Amino acid sequence: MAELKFIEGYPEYMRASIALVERTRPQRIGKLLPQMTPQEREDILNLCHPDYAPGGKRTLKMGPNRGDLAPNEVADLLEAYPLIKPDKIDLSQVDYETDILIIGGGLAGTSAALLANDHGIPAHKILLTNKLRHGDANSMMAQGGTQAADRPNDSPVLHYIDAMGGGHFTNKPDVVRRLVEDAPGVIRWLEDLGAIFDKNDTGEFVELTGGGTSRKRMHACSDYTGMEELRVLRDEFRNRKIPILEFCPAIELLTDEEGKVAGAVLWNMETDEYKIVKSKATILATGGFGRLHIRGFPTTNHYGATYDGPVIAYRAGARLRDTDTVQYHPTGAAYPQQIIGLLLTEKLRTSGAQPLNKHGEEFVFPLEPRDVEAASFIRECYIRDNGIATPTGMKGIWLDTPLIDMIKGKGSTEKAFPAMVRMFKRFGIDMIKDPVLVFPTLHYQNGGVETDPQGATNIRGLFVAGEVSGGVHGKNRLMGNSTLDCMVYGRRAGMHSAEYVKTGVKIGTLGLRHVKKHIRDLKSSGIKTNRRTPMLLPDYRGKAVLARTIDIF
Amino acid sequence: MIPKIVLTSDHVDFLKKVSELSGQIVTKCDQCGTCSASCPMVDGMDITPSQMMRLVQLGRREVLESKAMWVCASCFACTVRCPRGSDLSKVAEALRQILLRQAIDHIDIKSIPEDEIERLPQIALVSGCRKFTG
Amino acid sequence: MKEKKINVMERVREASKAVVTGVDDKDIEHWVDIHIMGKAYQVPADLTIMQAIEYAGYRLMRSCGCRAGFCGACSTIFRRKGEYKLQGAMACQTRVEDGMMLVQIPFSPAEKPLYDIREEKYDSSVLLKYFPDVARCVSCNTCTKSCPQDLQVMDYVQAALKGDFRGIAEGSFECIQCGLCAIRCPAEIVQYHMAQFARRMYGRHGSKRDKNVENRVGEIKEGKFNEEFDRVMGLSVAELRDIYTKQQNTREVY
Amino acid sequence: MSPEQEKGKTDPVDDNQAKGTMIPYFPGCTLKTKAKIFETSALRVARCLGIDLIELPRWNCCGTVTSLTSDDLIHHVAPIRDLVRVEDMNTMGEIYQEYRLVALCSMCFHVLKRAHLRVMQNPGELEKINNLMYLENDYQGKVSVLHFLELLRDIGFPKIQKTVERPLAGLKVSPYYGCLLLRPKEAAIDDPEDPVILSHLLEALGAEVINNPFKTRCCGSYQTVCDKAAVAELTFDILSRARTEGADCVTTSCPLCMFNLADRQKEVMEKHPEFAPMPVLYFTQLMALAFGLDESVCGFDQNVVDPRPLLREKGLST
Repeated sequence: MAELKFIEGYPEYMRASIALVERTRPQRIGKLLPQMTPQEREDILNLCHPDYAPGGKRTLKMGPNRGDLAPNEVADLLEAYPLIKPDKIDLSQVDYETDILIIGGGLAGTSAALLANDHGIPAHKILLTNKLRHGDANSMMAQGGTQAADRPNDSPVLHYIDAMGGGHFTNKPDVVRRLVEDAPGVIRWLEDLGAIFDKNDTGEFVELTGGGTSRKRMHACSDYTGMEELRVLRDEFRNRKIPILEFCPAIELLTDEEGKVAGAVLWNMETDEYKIVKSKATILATGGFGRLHIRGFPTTNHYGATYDGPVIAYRAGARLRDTDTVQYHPTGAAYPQQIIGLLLTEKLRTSGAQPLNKHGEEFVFPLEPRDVEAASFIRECYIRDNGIATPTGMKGIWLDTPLIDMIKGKGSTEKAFPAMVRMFKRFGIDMIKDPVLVFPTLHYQNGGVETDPQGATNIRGLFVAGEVSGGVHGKNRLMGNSTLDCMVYGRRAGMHSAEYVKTGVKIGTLGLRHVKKHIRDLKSSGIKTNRRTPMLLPDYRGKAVLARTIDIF
Repeated sequence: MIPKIVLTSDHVDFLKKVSELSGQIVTKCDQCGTCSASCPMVDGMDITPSQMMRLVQLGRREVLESKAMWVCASCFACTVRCPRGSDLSKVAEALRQILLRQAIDHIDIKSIPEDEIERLPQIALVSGCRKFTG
Repeated sequence: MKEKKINVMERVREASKAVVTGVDDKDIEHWVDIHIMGKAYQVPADLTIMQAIEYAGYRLMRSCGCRAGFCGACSTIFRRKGEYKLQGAMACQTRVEDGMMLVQIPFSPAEKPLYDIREEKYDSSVLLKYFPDVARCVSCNTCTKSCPQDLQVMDYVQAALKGDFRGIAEGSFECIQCGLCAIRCPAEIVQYHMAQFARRMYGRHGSKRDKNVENRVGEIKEGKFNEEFDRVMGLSVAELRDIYTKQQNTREVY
Repeated sequence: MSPEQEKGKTDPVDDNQAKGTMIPYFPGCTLKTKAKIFETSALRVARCLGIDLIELPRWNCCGTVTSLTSDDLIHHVAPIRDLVRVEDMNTMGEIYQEYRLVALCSMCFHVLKRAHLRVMQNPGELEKINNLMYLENDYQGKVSVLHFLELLRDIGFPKIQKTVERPLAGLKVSPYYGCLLLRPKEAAIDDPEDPVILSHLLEALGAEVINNPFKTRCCGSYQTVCDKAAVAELTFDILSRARTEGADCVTTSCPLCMFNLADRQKEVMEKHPEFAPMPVLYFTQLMALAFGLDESVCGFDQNVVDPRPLLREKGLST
């Protein structure tokens, strides 16, 4: 193959298509295709959304959700052997005894710790444990914003209806109601703690809409929303001297004779030793599963998004929900290859960027719910063959970002999307001048451990918050509801676990009976597997190296 | 009897080092004492500025154990008055730097009481850091 | 039609496999030589530093986080071939180059002062109270030169000396707290901790508050929406879908 | 990020007023924090004299003290970077052919001026500094660093006298120079042993000048960080002598002298209970008073030792 010639970051051959985009641009400003009808939406989902396309899922053969559908990659992890041999773990020596154990240090876990502390649990009776560093979480990468219906023309009820509709009415209504009712309070809480949101001169929030969001209620901190929220909460957490363990993922939950969750087995990844935590309540806030690369999709998720939480909770008897759906974000980067899959926030589209095919034509309303938008991109690329091919063989859709400056004024892209502009600049592309290439990317775990309005699960002593939970978003989440979910349910789980502890919980003998049962069930269900889970981290080592690794130490 | 002054090679090395760092010909000093008489801080010093100069002339490293250079406020009174044209403030700075460059700080800014640090103006803290920390 | 769908998913899988399952040598045309902590490796030219380290066979635990330039875990310092300048970058956001010598900096040791943001006085003296080290800045600009986010770090440190909270907040807003500035600062200042404090101070005490959210919190507390919630939550899915569709059709756009 | 004004925004000059001669001006950290009255009063009196002091863009802390060893360059980078900004202002058209840089704080003046002198005498050092600051333009050496008092002297004390609306008649003021305006000689604005510039200014303002033999004696400077007792003794000596000579108050041009002479009176009184507090004022405050500017510009409420009872007694304040 001849050496590719590049012009301002793009291979020469793509420039022809960019010229078409530029040609149609003046006519497109302010003109959008109409939204799809509910029927059209359903049709396109069935046609080419990865969730609906056959071959990707199977029925769970064991556990509380036996009979439910789940993606193969998820089922593989749920129906696998534990990392530990239950009998080899010495439970008589407890390393940490605490009131509340929080597993996961993203927005949900951190919020939970703060609220547990606010509700009477002293800092030293809380323990937060984290697989990587505190703050290594999908929350950190949330760009778009946090929804809260606070404007006079909006109401929590409208927010409720949007969230239910976006989730195809499969969400748990009482859980959604708390989500939307707590939302303004969460924003005010963050402001109190010193988070800096985008505001106008009078101190009023600058708010935008999102896909499937009928009013402007997205509160953003440029495109570093999650980072600003999480670093503020983390700083507050550190000020309160709440104990924390980093690089110590939970690899199994512990239960007592009554089946209550009573702590966890942690694994210090750096020293290879296990630690036993005994706690009266446990909050699971482990996040999502992007790194499973379901159906081979690249992902926006951070390195540790490997579904550990549901895997260990499932063994302890926790019921999952909506395991069959996965959220693909319509606009992951498709070019250049170094950033494939990384998130290009939906806020780009709410700010005016339009998706276009290789002819520079619009083919979909830019702000359909995420699943519908993603499906239409896939259709355009692979069924209608109107995608733009990249040198590595991917196909993508143009996202016409130069429109943002044209609509909102010169300089507004740079002001509102510093992270995006910076990322493309690092690879030689100027997204203010040129469109960027996108393709759906694995983004969010819609379902998870079923929660109730208190953040409680079907197992006593086990609470959940954030992406690991199921029920809030039903089968599809709206933009700006994930950071919100993390904080609303992080706070709720923190608060209610504190109340639960204060009722005088007595933990019996620590045990791994549920893990032994899981092993028995695995065998009796006839599942053939050598896999051991939780997965903890993906492996991206080169194939040549992997072929020749030996384990000596 | 006049005692004999012996300069070992270590003494010479130290004299050279201070001379280089300060850029001053330390041996020019004829011990007239004008610097000591002009120094507003001399009351707080264990040795006077002219004694400090003498010790340096003799290459005596013990001068580094004295307080004098830390009490110096770099007011340059000695500088403008020295009849031999020596800049004593540069010699004091050289002595401070010899210690500071060995990572021996004279003050620990983190140990200044909070209420005092809130009172101090920026200018005091910045100059204190420059002169007393390496 | 059904067959076409399967085909689509297979094609998607095939197209993204390099970033999903690791690089396969047979697909690579261009290679570069790099030095990871002094050891030479040949890696595909099209990778980020992080992907190259993984390709070389390292399974990362430290020095790897979001893989998208937000979390600051993968701080890396390197020199290019023939260059004396020491560069700082995020491994996940920087392409490897032939002859690059690199090492990752997994952690920046720096104690964070403890404070209660709600109680602090919004005054310049508070910055020096918690961060007296700022007074040691010599304006050498090394921090700015080492910032992988291209922030004007020195300018915001200087803003701290001037007691300008807003200047710090704006100058440091995109800080990912990777610690490269603090690691390289000859005055041993911990810029990112100071900036975190100053941003919170500015957010809490220096900027105007939004009134709508305050009102709405009150309304919710008073139960203003309870009746409507009860009504909407009592509807069948079909009825709710109807309302939803109408609501979507009257949506605000830009 | 919201663009609204921060509380207590410090630029005190009303932009609606006519522009005079624009001269770059270096405030220094303390004038932006603990010595805001110095800046406020100076900018306003300058305007009364037809001068607009334009704050140097992106200025950084000068370092407050000059590094004195022969081999150290890094501590001269800060002041040279500031001087580069002055040259940048000219090339970017913010000002035209104006290479004067005015400082108010004695320490900033001293450091900026000595850095300029040093690199001018040592081109090799300048080259090294320019190399280290490779992201900036090279320093061409065009800047002339002035203390505000020098600028006033250039304007002419008779002109200043004409601007006076409320002569400070009967106010006995002892000028205090401290060290860094006068020493060493190459960076001095006046005779190191017998300076007169402040006396001339005060006379122009109509005040009665009280000579204090300690007017050039050090206040203890940065020793205030680690030995406040020693500094308090110096303050006691300087102020007691001023009082013996008949002064009502002392005036200074340095925020560190101000801190040591004024704030440290607390420590003086702990040691010497008989000591009566004495007001210490920036010379620009007295100028503002004499120019008939509003008391909010004079900022007397912000002086540690309140000068208002004294000023009322002298019929200079209501």
